[in-house]
Amino acid sequence: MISYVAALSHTANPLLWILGSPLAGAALLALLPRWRAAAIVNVVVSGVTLAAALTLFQHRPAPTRLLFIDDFNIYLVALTAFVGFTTSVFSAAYIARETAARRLRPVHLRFYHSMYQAFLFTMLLALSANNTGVMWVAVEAATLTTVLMVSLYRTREAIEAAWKYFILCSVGIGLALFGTILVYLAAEPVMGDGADAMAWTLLIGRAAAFQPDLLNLAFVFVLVGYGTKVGLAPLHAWLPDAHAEGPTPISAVLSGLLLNVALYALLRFKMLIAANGHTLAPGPLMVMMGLSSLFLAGFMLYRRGDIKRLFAYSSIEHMGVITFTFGMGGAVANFAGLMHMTMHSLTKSAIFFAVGIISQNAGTKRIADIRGLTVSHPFLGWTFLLAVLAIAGLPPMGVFMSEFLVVSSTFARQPLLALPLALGLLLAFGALVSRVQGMAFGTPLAAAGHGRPSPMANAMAYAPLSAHMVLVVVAGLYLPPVLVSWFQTVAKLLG
Amino acid sequence: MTAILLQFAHILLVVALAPLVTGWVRLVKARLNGRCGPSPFQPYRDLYRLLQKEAVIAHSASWIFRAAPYVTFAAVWLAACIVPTFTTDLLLAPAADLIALVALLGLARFWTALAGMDVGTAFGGLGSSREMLIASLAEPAMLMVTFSLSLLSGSTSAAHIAAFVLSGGIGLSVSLGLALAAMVMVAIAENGRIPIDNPATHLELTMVHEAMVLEYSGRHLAMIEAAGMVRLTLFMALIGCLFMPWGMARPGADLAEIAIGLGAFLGKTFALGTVLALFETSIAKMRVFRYADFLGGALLLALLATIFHYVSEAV
Amino acid sequence: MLIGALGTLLVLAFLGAVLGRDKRTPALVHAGCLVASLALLASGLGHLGQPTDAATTMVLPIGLPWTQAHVRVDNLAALFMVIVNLSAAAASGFGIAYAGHLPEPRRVTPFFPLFLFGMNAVLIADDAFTFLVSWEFMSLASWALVLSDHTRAESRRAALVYLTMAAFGTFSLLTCFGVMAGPGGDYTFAAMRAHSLGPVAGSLAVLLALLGAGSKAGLVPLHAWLPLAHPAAPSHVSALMSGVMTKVALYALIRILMDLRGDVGWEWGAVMMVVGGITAVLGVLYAVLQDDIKTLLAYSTVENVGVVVIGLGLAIAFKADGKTTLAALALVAGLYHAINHSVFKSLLFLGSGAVMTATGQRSLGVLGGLLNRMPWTGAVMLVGSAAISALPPLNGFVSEWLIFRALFKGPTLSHWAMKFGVPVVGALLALAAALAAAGFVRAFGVAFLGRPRSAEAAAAREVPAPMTAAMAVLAVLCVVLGAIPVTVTKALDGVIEPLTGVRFSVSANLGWPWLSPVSSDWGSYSGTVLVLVGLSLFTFTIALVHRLGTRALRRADAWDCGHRESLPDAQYSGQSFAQPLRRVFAATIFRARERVQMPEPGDCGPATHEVSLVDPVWQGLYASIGRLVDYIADRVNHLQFLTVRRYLLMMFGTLVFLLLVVAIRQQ
Amino acid sequence: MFAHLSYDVAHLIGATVLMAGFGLLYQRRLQAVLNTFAFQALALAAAAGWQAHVQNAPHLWATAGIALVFKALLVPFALHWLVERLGIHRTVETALSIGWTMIVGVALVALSIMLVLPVTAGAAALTRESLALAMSVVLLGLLMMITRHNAVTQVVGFMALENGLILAAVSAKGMPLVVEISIAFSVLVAMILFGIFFFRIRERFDSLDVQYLETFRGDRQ
Repeated sequence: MISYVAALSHTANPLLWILGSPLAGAALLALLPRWRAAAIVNVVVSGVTLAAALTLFQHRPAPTRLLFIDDFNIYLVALTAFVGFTTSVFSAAYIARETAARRLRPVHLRFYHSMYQAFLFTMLLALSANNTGVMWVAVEAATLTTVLMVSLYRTREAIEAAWKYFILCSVGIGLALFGTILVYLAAEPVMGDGADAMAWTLLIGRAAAFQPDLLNLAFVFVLVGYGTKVGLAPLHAWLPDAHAEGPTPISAVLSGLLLNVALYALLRFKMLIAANGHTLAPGPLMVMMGLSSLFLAGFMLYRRGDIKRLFAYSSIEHMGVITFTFGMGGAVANFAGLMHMTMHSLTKSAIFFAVGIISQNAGTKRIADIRGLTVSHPFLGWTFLLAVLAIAGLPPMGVFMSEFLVVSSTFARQPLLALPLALGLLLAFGALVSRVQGMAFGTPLAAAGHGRPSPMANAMAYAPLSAHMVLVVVAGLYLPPVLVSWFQTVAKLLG
Repeated sequence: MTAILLQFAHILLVVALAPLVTGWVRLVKARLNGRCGPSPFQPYRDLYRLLQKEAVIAHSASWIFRAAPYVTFAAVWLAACIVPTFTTDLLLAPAADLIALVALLGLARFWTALAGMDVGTAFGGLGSSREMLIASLAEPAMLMVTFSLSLLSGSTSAAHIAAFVLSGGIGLSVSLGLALAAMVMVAIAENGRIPIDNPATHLELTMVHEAMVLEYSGRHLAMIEAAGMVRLTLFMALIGCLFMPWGMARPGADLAEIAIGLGAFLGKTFALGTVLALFETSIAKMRVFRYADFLGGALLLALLATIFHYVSEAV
Repeated sequence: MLIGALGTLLVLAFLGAVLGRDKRTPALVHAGCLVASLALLASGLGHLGQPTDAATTMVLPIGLPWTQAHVRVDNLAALFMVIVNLSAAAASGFGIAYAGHLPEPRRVTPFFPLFLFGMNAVLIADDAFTFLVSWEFMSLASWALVLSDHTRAESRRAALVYLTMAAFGTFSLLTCFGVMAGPGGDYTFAAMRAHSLGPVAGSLAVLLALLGAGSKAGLVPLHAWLPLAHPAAPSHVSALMSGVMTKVALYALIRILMDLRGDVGWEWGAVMMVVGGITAVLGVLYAVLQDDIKTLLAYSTVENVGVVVIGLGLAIAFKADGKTTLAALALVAGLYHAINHSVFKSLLFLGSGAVMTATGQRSLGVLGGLLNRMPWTGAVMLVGSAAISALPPLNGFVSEWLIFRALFKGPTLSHWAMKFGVPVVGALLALAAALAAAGFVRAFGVAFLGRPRSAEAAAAREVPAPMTAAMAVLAVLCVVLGAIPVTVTKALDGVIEPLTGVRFSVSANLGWPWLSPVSSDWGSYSGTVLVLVGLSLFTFTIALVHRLGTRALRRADAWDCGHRESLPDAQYSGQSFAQPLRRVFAATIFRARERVQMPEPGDCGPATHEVSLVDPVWQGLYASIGRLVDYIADRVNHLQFLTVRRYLLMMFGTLVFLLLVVAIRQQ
Repeated sequence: MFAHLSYDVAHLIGATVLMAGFGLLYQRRLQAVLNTFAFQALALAAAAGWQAHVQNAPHLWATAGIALVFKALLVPFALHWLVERLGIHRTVETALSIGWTMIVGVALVALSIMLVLPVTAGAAALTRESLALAMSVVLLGLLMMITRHNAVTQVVGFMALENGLILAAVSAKGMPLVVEISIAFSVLVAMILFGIFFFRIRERFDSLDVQYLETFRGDRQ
């Protein structure tokens, strides 16, 4: 424990603020009894975290044994802080309506806010950890905190979903640990005992000397372990229910952030494999899992009646695409994968924001009972439509750019792989469009929603949604050069 | 200069001759039926009489009804202008080839069919509908005939084809025979002759062309009839010039050759008229839905004609 | 000017979205679109005349990071800009008055400029990414427009099928560009031109281009969305979707197959000709049987696209065979038909919009007698119908003539399959042309002639002047493009030269105004001369008749062979008109069946007559795919309802499987 | 000599853990399962203690302590109490017959060895043996989870899996964070136990009846 504090004690280090503020926030919120104040504190703390994360762009701290920032995690940290912040804003509006409708009680909320910050902390820690073990612990803690939030509503479905989530991810996380140990074992003869053999920054430089067969084995465990967390089929089973039964802000961060974090962990290991160069190619395994996720989710989408499950499966689909992409490898595909991670995160959380408002307005999560949104709530309806079209891969939104790169570059190299990819994307596209069309158009049903939101709450609910969509649209047409250069560096490392 | 003169002579000739050809066919048919029949010049009198009569049109008719006879006549006449009769040296020949000819006839039919629907009666629509069905098969057949002729001669211009056949470049070929058969079938259909249609009937179930023009009277009817006569002459001239252009004057011909061409044309036309009458007397009209078989057959024959071209080429 | 006009369109879209509440906004936005289209039209015309090597590439700092957006207007793009913006201007002008009549103008106004923007952007794009983004922009905007009447379930279904097919097309094009760009990811068109592909990759690229562009253009069997989506949009948008968006798809086809890939084999030309021929015939057969005017027009679009594709296929086959002059001829024919179709199809759709404005109806079964009530609309629709039926001297005939002209030279191709195939395609084309005439006699005759079949049709009044004016402009163009074909083909010289490699003039040795491709010995045509002679014969005939005969005219009841029938329902209807055609052509292809049920003797109830048609493409392809997806989805869906233990089992299985894979691969 | 001894002892203890894993699969009665598990935890504690001694790594004593106190004593005790309190059937419901389970278990061990042997040609014999043993234990734990319906047996399976992980972690020479990791796992296990207790998941994790799933998960249309 002392060593952690020592590592954080460089006052100039923005990571201190990035990790410290959510941790302190979690403690503070656990003590705050009034939920209205807690919601505001939650926003403020997330804002501080975001501000601290943005300073990383100015000044990048030198890596320590425990924490580091490089081209890969810098934007993920910023993204996590950003989505964490927007979600906290949305959450304030969401919680107000849920409380007004008496679906949540203040005592739950105290817990909820505290866990929210704790969750952000664990994710940021996992992203910035320079130690495979710390990263593992952080991911595990992230699971624990979210399990508690998923079961927040205390309905039978929520508890069951949380239970499923908990069991499956615990086993997954166990397997990931085994993979981590194997990597350590592979590194130990080269790097010597101790923390050096677990530090990403050091491992990557000397990975070429590791025992490749051990790395193979490690990668399988890591793939199954963290892959469970990513939601790759057939390890995905926890994901739809956990997304569907928890509070919507949690669905947004689960889909937008937690999946990314797990994928980030997986990719770090893949970098080692790529740097080693003598292992079996991990690509085919990832391609296979990616395709199976894509197709499973694509077909599942056609049978979903619950709006949140629908988008949860869409997350599986996209995680599949991303995994496929990294499995393909190569500069273009890796770039596309990184881009896709970012875009999916922004878009999917925006969709969940919209879904939250929609289901609160309609008083139901059943897709069949939601109709004519563009008539009843024009702004919400059109923005939701735009977001879903974006996630379905239509330009000018960002997901299209990555899908463009993936499909075209794959096709140029492996037409036989690109074919199922394109078919799967089309399959999912058809399902999503048919659903969103039914929801956005037609004659609206009489609203049975609960809790009329105040104008302030309305603004707080819509602002994050709009902010995400603006970013997504802009990114589809223009990427800042600095981001591009980070992506390109990382893409090279990913092999 | 001669081309201009010949063109003018040609334009007037087809129009002047058309009623006579129709009259001739009627006469021969009457004789074959054992009747004495009207004079071959009777159509001229009929037309003139119709012109003198007041035109009666329905309340619901629009301007299309009144314009259609003139447009139809002009279109058919225009088509006739480009089919060489007694000489291949026509000024207007480059203005339209056989494809355009088919389309010009199509234009005439388009207007007649619209006119049939204009008044809003059951018979008019029935006629138009059947007419368009016939056209939908006859037109492609004729285009395919054009195709096979163009394969043989390298050109789609009637004048060029006639000149090519005259020059003896073809000789006798299966392809040409098939094309001729298809062409005759198309001509029968286009002119509404037996077995497709009976120009002399007003029996409701059997009429096609007559049903379309049932509402016409007076000068409008005269124009419609005249258009039909010109069309008949046109097709005879067409068959004559494409498949048996013997005796036709060529560019730069002197007066004697032109006279020979004229005589040959008249001979061919009346001979074809006689054959038509014979044919019509010897067979019965078909049911409407057997048209497709008849005209589909024409289309296939024409297609075969193109394909046989390669066979003979390969040999 | 180009960028300015495009920017204006975006601004207009924004204004349309923001100021939607104001009643004047739709008219203003459409007026703005009119101005922008005219500017783009002028720009297109300007570039059309440029020397073929004058086009320069402009790079914009957006789009793919390492490629950026490339923009270039070469002669081909300029030609299609002219095509697009000509109709766009007419549709915008029409829309000024028409948009006010729509049930929900707010759902049209923002998307109309976006749609125009998308189409223009596709044309000027010079790299794959920009191209596809614009392409999808176009699809998306038109999808929103199809949904403007979203309360109708059919519209929503049409939109769904449309967008899914659009996505299919995009994926095909995307993969096509992927093949052409290679794994390095150099997506500029210039790089693709330089890139040479192996035979397999090259064929793959062509196939994918055909699938991608073909699905947007409506080639059978990828056409299924088109007759659903085009009619569902507001009429001035239908006009653009049918008249112009399909042309953008054809542009893509030409761009890829003749520009980016210079070496497409003859067999692909053959494939295109066969597909085009089938498309033409099937499209027109569908059209003849339709009762809804707009659906009929949409199917006719399918037909015309088929015709253009025959021309393009022929051009490719000739080019592969080294017969560049003939390739140029076929290409000119295809392009000419594309121009013509955009004009008359826009005209006809606008006319159907006028009819809907006046009557609120679009089913042939309830129209009739409109020519007397809407003389202007009727007249321009007559011109449009005649033009689309390929009747001289209008424009439709010129392009069909050129295509036949080129087709008749098809047997000079060296491959035997082509020698035998070309006549068959020729027969298909001829059949399609003849059926089109039947279809439009039927459509125009039933809707505009005869007596009104409903109170709405009887009460119809002529539409406002801006609408008729917009249609009249297009009608005049139909005549002009038909009467002076040589001028048009001359303007196409600069377009075809870079694509076929020959400088080619369609009026070879006779000069203006004779259209005599390659050699006048092969046959020639002159719309100009025909018009002049025809008009003089027409005038002469009228003068003569009126001189020889009487001019007396009397109005009376219809004669009708002595039947006195006052019921308008006793007229020939659209259904009855189609009956002979249906029996002859549709009995096998569409399995058309008629069932007549006569009431029992003594029963006063009406007899019933039912017609059933089965769409072979929909049933055979789309419905099967739908059923397959449903079936698998049902099976897969079981996975949602397992127990935790079984999920763990899946995990365990995965782990063991992967371990085994590693174990085996390590050996 | 001493190195050899350390290897032999470690190997022996590791093999004991593995045999206990097989024992878990073999038991038909719940009480026996819990006792076998306690024995496995004890063996693990011994392994950790031995490694602490051999590697001279004092923090591993903590791990050994956690294993001893928490897993070998507290958890089995709590589970016994749970079984009594919730009235869970005393016999083990299996999804796969014991015999087959054993066969699959042997196959898994074979797979582990096949995978690990070529891997660690260069590594120390200690690592090599422990790794194969640990992986077998992990896979057997997972196998136990999927072949048993009973909630308690499944928890035991999870903990057996975790024992395998700790075994691997302690055997890895000089690996930091092992203590933290075992604490993290203990928290997980504690939560699972709480879950079972609070949510009254009596017999199985998957006992929620099927009809209920279908109607309430909102996904049958």
